[in-house]
Amino acid sequence: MSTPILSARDLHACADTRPLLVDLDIDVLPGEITAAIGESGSGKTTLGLALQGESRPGIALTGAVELRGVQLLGLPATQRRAIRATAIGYLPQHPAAVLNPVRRVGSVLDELAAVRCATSQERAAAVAEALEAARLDSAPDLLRRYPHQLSGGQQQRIALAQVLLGRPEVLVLDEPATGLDSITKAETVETLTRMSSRGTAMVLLTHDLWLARRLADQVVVLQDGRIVERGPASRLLAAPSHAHTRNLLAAEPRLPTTPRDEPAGQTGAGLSARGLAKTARNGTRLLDGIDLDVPPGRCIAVAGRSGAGKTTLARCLAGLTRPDTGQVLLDGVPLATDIKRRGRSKRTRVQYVHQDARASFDEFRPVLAQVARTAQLACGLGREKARIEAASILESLGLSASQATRRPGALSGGQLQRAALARALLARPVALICDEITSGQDLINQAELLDLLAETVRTAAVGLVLISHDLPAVAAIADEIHVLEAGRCVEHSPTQVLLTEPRTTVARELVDSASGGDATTNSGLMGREGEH
Amino acid sequence: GGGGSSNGRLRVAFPTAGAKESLDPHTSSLFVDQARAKALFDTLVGYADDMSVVPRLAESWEPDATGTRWLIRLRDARFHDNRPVTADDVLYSYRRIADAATASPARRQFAAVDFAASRARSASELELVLQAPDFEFPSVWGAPATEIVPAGTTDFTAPVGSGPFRFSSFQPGRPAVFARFDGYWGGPPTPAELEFVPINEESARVAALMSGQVHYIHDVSANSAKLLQGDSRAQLLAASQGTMQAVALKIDRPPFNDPRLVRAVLSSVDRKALVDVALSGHGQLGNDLFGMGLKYYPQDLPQRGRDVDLARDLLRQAGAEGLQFELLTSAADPYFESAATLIAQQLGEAGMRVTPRMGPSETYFSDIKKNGVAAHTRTATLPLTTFMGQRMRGDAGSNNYTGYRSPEFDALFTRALSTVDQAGRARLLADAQRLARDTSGLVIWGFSDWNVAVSSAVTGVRPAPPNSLDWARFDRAALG
Amino acid sequence: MGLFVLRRLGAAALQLAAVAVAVFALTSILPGDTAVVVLGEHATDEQVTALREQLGLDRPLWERFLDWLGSVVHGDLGQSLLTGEAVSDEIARGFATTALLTLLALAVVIPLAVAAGVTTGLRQGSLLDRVLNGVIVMLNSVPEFALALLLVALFALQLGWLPATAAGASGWSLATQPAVLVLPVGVLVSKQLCALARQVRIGVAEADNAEYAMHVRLHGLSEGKVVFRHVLPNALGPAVQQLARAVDGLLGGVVVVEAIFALPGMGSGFIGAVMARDLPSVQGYALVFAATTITLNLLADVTSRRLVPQREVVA
Amino acid sequence: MLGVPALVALVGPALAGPVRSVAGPLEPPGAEFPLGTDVLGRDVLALALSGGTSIVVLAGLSLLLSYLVGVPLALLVTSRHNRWADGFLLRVMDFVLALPGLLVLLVLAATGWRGVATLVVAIAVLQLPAVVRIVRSAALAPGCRAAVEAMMMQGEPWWRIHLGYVGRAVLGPVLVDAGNRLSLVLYLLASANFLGLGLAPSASDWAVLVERNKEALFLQPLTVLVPAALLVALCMGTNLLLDQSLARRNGAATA
Ligand SMILES: Nc1ncnc2c1ncn2[C@@H]1O[C@H](COP(=O)(O)OP(=O)(O)OP(=O)(O)O)[C@@H](O)[C@H]1O
Ligand SMILES: Nc1ncnc2c1ncn2[C@@H]1O[C@H](COP(=O)(O)OP(=O)(O)OP(=O)(O)O)[C@@H](O)[C@H]1O
Ligand SMILES: [Mg+2]
Ligand SMILES: [Mg+2]
Ligand code: NI
Repeated sequence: MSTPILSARDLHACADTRPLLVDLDIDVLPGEITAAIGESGSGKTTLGLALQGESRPGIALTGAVELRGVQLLGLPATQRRAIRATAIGYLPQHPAAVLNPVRRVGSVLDELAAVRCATSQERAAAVAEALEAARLDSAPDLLRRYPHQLSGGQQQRIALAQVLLGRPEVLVLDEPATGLDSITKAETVETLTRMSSRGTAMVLLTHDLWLARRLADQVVVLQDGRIVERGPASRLLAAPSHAHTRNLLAAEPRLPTTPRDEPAGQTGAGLSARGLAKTARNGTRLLDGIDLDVPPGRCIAVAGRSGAGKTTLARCLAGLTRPDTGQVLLDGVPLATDIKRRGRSKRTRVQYVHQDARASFDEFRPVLAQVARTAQLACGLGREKARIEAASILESLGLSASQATRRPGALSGGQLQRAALARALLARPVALICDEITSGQDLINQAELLDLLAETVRTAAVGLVLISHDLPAVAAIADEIHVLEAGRCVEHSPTQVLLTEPRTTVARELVDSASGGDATTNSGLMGREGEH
Repeated sequence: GGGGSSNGRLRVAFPTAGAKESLDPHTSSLFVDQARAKALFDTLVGYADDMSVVPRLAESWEPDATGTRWLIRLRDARFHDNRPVTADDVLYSYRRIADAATASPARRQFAAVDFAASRARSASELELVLQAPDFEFPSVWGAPATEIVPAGTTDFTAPVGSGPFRFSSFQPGRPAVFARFDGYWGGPPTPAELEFVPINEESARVAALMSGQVHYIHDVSANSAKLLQGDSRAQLLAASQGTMQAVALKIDRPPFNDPRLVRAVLSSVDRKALVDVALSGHGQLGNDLFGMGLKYYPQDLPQRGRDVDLARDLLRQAGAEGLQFELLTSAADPYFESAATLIAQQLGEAGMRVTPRMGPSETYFSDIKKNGVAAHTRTATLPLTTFMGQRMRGDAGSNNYTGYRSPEFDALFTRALSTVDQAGRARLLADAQRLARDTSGLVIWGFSDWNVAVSSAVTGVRPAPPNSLDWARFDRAALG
Repeated sequence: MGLFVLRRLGAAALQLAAVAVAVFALTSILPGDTAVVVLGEHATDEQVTALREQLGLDRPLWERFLDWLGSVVHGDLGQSLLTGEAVSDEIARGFATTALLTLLALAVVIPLAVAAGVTTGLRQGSLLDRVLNGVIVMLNSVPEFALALLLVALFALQLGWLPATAAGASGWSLATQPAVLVLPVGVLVSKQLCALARQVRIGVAEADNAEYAMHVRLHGLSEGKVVFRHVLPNALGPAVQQLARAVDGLLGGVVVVEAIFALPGMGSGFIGAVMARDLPSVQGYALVFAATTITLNLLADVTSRRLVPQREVVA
Repeated sequence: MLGVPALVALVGPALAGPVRSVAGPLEPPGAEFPLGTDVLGRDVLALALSGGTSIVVLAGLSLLLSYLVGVPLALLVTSRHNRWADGFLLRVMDFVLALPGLLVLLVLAATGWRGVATLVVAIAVLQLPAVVRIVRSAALAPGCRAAVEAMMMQGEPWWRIHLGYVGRAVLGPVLVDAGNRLSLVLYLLASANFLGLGLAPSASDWAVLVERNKEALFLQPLTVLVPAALLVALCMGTNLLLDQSLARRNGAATA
């Protein structure tokens, strides 16, 4: 076998005295895909950074990391950067943060292409290739947008395209599929496989077993910073030997097959939307005549491909984006379309959990304090009481007190998502809108989290809107699924009906790609993108 | 730079007032206007350093016995367009000055002239008739803004005069260039060209002089004077007793309608300290009289000194211990502010509480005519009789800053003017001044030097007090 | 954006009108009037009254204002009370000098501020940062006149390299004597540099820590491109506003520099007009100043909006 | 750096001798007057010692005033609760900015508003629009972060969001601006004095001293340079101190 291009020995990461990574040895070979799987908070992101010789502030790295025989750890930052710049491509877990908010995505791509390509034709070709590989159509309109004008999945794919532009020898991909719907995900897998077969080494950091199964040659399983098991993907994922791995695999959801009983919500109560429409400044139709009812005690799922308008709809409901026409009603009474014009008590009635959970936290204050603040404001609890309340709900979501008292920067992606959910739950909302909250969770956490949500919906009579492109996950608790396509609701039916007899192509594709897995890749759907 | 010297262009720097400037000699009140007028025009007489008159366009003159009818003979001089200067030109000029529509600063001085009776006897002989006797009348002919212009002139954009330089170019607030007038009655001037360069900031003028950008600078502060004295590139020309520095106490209103309080102020001012500090020693002690060193100035009076005890006594007598008033001052004159601070301190030592108050400089002198009870003021060199007639006489109106109204003074002054005998006149004028010194409310604490400077290459310019003939006179200047 | 600009232009017209009224009112509150100033120290009351009548100063204030407004609406700023010259001509003359100084100063100060801000911002806390910052702050806090005089003393009087003053030159013709402009521009730059450079610095320091900067750096983008294309655009918000203030200050006339170097610009022109209570001129200057201020604010705001495109979402 | 002027401003007045005219003007440094005398014959050392308090207090007050009003105002305007009112407020600010400050000060002087308090308020008001604009431009980006939306949904009152969260994000530009504005205000205070506003021309205030002794720059440099150096030290000290605290804050944030 060839020599490893990137290898880590005795890798140790410590925050204060707490170990985040313990005695890690990893070799990354050219043309091989190594997947590190593990539950949320197990140290995947920390590992990904460490393999580049980096660490988040407050974390100390020891051990050795060699890139093509050059020792990365211990080098001064500028030198280290220079060495790894051309060799390693890194797709971080929160791609939104790496996109420059004031630059059009196309011009940045062009600029990055210029690092390697001299002429403008070469550049254009390289950009087109990268976009193609990242499954983004190179529509000129898309390239002229600013990052905030892209959907979460589009941002992720732009970031991926940036990474691919560099034609690195090693790719470190941290949760590359969180923002992608199952169709796009399958297509992306295709690209990555092709790249790896051309000799690119990859490190895949993910909790997504499906992804690992489809992509990885080697798998390491992380638990609390330790490698508990490692081996070839085919063997390990099929027949795990370690208990932890078995747990992880067992939690994988399947589309439910039994129908669920329909609790009848009172009509007119809860959150509802009538005729929501929104057109972007540049003329793109983002939403088009959406009607939605979220009665208390019911869970409505909104599915659709990346860029279909799910987040836009959610933001309109929450009053964060002002629709051009249409109304949002709460218990039959119109709500102001701008949250600033909603009274304080009304604001807390509708809660929205951002797709990018990290961005929704104040980076300077401990997470616990921020979560507790909701309890204080919404329920009028005293400071101490609020803290206790917040700590307990965080605990139930799997966040220990010691984790919660840290600042957002020192939590993992999944942990932040859960904290954001906790914050929204504490407000005791009438309607709760969750935007892709399962995307950052490992399967164990995801199941727990969905249980908790289902529980809340039932006991606290909350109307829940679950936005996700992960049909298996939401199907578990959703009563009804709306399928969005290019800003329009193309189909909505009870969960079971939709899963079994999808009427539209989008719905069918979504169901197919989610249930079978293999079907999509072979079904010749490649190269398609949610049409907008 | 100093390239001007090679082609004989003398560059002189004056502060300007921007668009306010004009070449109309009869409306000019700024120094720069006066200096330009002096270059372009001429007056009947000029003032020597002591403000006695010396003949210019007027070759000679004589009054009749009553002092109301004056016969003036003109010399043979020509305007730039080669016309001779005639009695008609003079009459036209004086009529124009006396006309209210012209708004000339010299108008009041011609108020007593009976133009209906005055006439040109011949081209070179002129008879001016006065309504009241005035044996000091010739000093009016040399006052600023009394230049002779060709009869009929109304437009001064490219004026014609009889002065040593002829007009070349000018725009208000910008440089003015004049060329040598070879037909000048006093002989052709030395510089081929004369350029007036506007530089308002004093430090900029000094720097321009030292770096050779200009050859003459007008108005140098005491501190810069010190600096220039030690520099080989420039030469300081200081005319002592240039400008009277005084505080005007309004004696027509409380508190200074009580003469004891006026005397209290007079005796608590430390004139020596003021001259030393406020004028940096570049000046003379004042003796509460205008015109030190000028003709008719009573030299024999003892110097008034400081007597704080007396001041306290007077205050007590007047029941005004802790007397409180505001002393108006402004940046209109560079010495006012320092002086105000010092005077406030000195009067404080005698038990008065004085607050200096800054006023806007442009309207300062009109503001203090009506407002306040005490204000800094100054007066450039003038013939003594002009000063007494226009600033102290009861009919002087608002120009009498202190509100001094004394029939006794007026009578003495009028008698003096109608006295033929020079010595008798001097005696009467001295009496009038002595009277005013104690009661007029003017605290004349000093006389500041009048400083100009020339580059060391320049010769033919001498120190002279403002308004005198030799002040800002460039026809004899030579670039070495 | 277009609508935004249109709305702002409408507001600008109102603002200009408000400034005109306010300046008119303020100037007439000032004691004294043109007649007093023109006639000088020893004028008599009757002279003043006569001149006042002649200049029309005896008419009621509102009548004069309406007259003035009428002519402004027709594009005429009126005539100076002092000289009878058209106010627009007078302003145009000062404007030439001021504009020249402004352009030169900006041509120096903008690149310098960006360079200094970037250099120090990227190395926050280093020795270089501290030294450079110290110098920049010092240049700013040294009294302007002292700096100017010391420069003149050294470069003009001692070394003789540069002319001490403009001595009579003014307007665009100054461009033919570049040496004259070196020192004044130097002083102006030293005054304006601090605020700009330091705003750039803090912006760069904060934006340089952002992930997107690090990210493109890791893509092998040259440091120059990273800084100028990625860090700076995010760092410039406050600096742009500061730049607007700087240009505003420069165009509004730089009184001390104009005085010390004998450069007759708008600053001295305006002060002269105020001192002379020359209402039409004061109004003219005030209008021009207000118009530049408002235009600059508009430009700065448009730029600010461009620098924060994500604001669109909230709007 | 800040220590020297701060110390002088604090304890100087206690140590200073009389600040009256006691000798000839512009005497060079000597045994009696270690730093010489100024144009009014006052002891420069005594002046320098006693002249810090007023300038520090006055400049501090007017700066404080303008930021205390300006920062919340700007943040309020950025939060855009009421677009019409905010737009109006901004246009009013622009109007104040467009007013010639000189004219305002002159009118104050002419109408008898000569007090120090008036001056402090006037200067603060004249600085206000610029402060508002800077803060607003700095607050634009942080004001539309997801964190702000989250807080809004939490039911945080707007002032807590904007003063707390956004305020923190704009601290950098604001402190930089304040440091810069300090020197502006220092000299503005002194030049207002020449219009007859605020401090007396005879005040021993550092900035007034510098203006007052302008002419003596080359004759007795110490009269200008000593107070000027104290002012420069004050400005540099303040600015560098602000820099340090900002750097420390940033360090703390990333750590
Ligand atoms: N700066 C820090 N100081 C202390 N603890 C930290 C810090 N950064 C991360 N951690 C903790 O280290 C653990 C590992 O974090 P990491 O981000 O690597 O997890 P992850 O495996 O990527 O999880 P996820 O799938 O949720 O993204 C987490 O428990 C996190 O809370
Ligand atoms: N401000 C905007 N201007 C123009 N287009 C926008 C803007 N915001 C969003 N879009 C576009 O609108 C579409 C819908 O975006 P939205 O964020 O709602 O998608 P989404 O369904 O949430 O996708 P994802 O699953 O990737 O998060 C996308 O194609 C996006 O590019
Ligand atoms: Mg992670
Ligand atoms: Mg989305
Ligand atoms: Ni629907």
